[in-house]
Amino acid sequence: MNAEVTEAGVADPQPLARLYGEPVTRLPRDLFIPPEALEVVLQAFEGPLDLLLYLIRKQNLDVLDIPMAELTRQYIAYIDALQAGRLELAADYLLMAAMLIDIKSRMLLPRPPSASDDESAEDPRAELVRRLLEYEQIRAAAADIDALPQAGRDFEWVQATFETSAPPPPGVSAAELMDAWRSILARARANTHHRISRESLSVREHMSRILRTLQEGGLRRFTELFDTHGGVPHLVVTFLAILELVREGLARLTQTEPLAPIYLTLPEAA
Amino acid sequence: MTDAERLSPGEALRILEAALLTAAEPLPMAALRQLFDDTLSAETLRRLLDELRDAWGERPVELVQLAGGWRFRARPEMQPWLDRLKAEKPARYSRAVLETLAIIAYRQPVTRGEIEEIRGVAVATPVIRTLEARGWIESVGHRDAPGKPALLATTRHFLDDLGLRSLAELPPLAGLEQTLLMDHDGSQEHALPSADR
Amino acid sequence: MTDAERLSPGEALRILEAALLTAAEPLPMAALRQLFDDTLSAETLRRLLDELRDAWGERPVELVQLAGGWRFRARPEMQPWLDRLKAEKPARYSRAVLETLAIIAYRQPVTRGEIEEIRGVAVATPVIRTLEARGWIESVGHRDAPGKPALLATTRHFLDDLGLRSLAELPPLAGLEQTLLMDHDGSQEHALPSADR
Repeated sequence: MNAEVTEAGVADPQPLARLYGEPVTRLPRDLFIPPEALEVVLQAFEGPLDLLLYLIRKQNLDVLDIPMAELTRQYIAYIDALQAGRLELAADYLLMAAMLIDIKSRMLLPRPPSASDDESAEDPRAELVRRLLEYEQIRAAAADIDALPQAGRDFEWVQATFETSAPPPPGVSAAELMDAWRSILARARANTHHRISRESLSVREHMSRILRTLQEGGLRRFTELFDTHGGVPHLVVTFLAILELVREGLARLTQTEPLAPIYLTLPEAA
Repeated sequence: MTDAERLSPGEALRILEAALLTAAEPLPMAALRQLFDDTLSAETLRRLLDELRDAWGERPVELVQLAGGWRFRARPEMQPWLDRLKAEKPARYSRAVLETLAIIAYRQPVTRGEIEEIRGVAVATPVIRTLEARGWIESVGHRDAPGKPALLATTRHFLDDLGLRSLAELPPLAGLEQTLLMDHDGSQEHALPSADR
Repeated sequence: MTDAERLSPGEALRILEAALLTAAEPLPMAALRQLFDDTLSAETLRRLLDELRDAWGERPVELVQLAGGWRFRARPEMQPWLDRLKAEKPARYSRAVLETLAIIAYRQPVTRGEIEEIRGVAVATPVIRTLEARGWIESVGHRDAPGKPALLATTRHFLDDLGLRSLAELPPLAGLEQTLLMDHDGSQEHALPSADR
């Protein structure tokens, strides 16, 4: 853990780091990266914060008292190596380098006496420290989430099957039919070729009824088609239906000789 | 590999049960053998499956052998209850189906060609089939024209399903007719069928 | 309707079991009540659920309560066996995906920009897509800022898939001071190729 610590002298205006009270000055050996490993290095880190945390943790540096000169030097060494390897380096890494240099240079500047007395005077490193800690917290949270049992990976849902009943067929109301008519008519303006004649609905109904009768028997005596119990309106409607059937060529009236029974037949049967 | 060989029958049964309950598809024999690294013979597996089926005996879910393999399935008598969870709203017919039905209802008997003429668009065969399958329309004859097109009309069943005693009880269209006549500057061509009073 | 009122407790338990064993999603209380036409009180249902959970006690499958409701799942210790039925093991998510998920889970609702701010790197679109495709995150609105960036949050499905009842059950975030005291070696998730002497 603290194998890299030596008692060598201090080269920078401030010690590189203090670990357990001991100054840390020697450079970590693992700074050297074989060129072929650069790509792996780049993939190993999730970004500049991740790389910085690695450098800090690797040497047991105190995040709250980061030796800026040393950290910056190491970070830039990595960046240089990566760039020398002609690797596509995300701008985030360069931005971080600039930020480190900025912090380091601000720390080198003598602070105005008034500020140094003020406890609340902001350490130039404060923002970096805040971001490092926040990122490290999230990094740990990500590992925690990954450790939770996960559906499909660590457990399976029970999914017994069941026969689904055929869904009930759609219902239709009379009002919907009228609405359908309405929309047809709305479109009719654009389509003036069709004819919608004016028979009453019950005439159409009787036309269907009479056709059904003819389907069964082929021909029917004209008088049989009338239901005398239905009253006069019914007789009139039936008569109109027969006339309409004949007019539309859906049925044919035949009479073999004058005064002989009149028959209604399907056209093809005639 | 050797894990499977060290299993007690009870453990094998537990594994089988968990696998069958969590499977998204029926599990064929090959998959069940794979579950135990092919250390169990088909007969052994078969015996375990029978045992499992018996163990579930009168439970509301049963182990069944389907064409694709074995699977747990809710007993048929559970179905009416399970259906209640399908909160899906009742299906609705498409506009094409509704309009075709309206034309057949109000203009019967009509041929498919006439329906197309009125709607201004072709009537797809499935639309007619849907209404026939429902028992709402039927062919009542053929027009004496080239191709002898079928004349379509609504059925008694249609009236029953809509709670009508006769077509005359369909909503009157008189008001609509007037609107339409105004829209068309009094043109007679698009007059509507009017319901009886 | 009155069917449900006539049920004996045993029958109700059977229906509940069938519904939960066949459900494709966790069943919330509302769905369970619907199963019985709202004739059972929440307390009664709760008692039945507890009874059912106990009845399954040591079975290989357990009844669990999740954010989305109740559902049966295989016990995690069955997973090594169940994995044998899979053509391939589910891939583990990359650190980029997991860190993005963690930020959304603990800091929601957040914009992509805010995620990038915390991670210190750009968040690639496929990372967001992966989480959306899994149904774990969704846009819940837009921040009133230039570009109207989407605000991302985790879904109920995310909690269900992790076996959680609410966000409060997520592992607590390590306090910042705790992070400082963390064993430094333990915190190093990734070894460098040239690491160590």
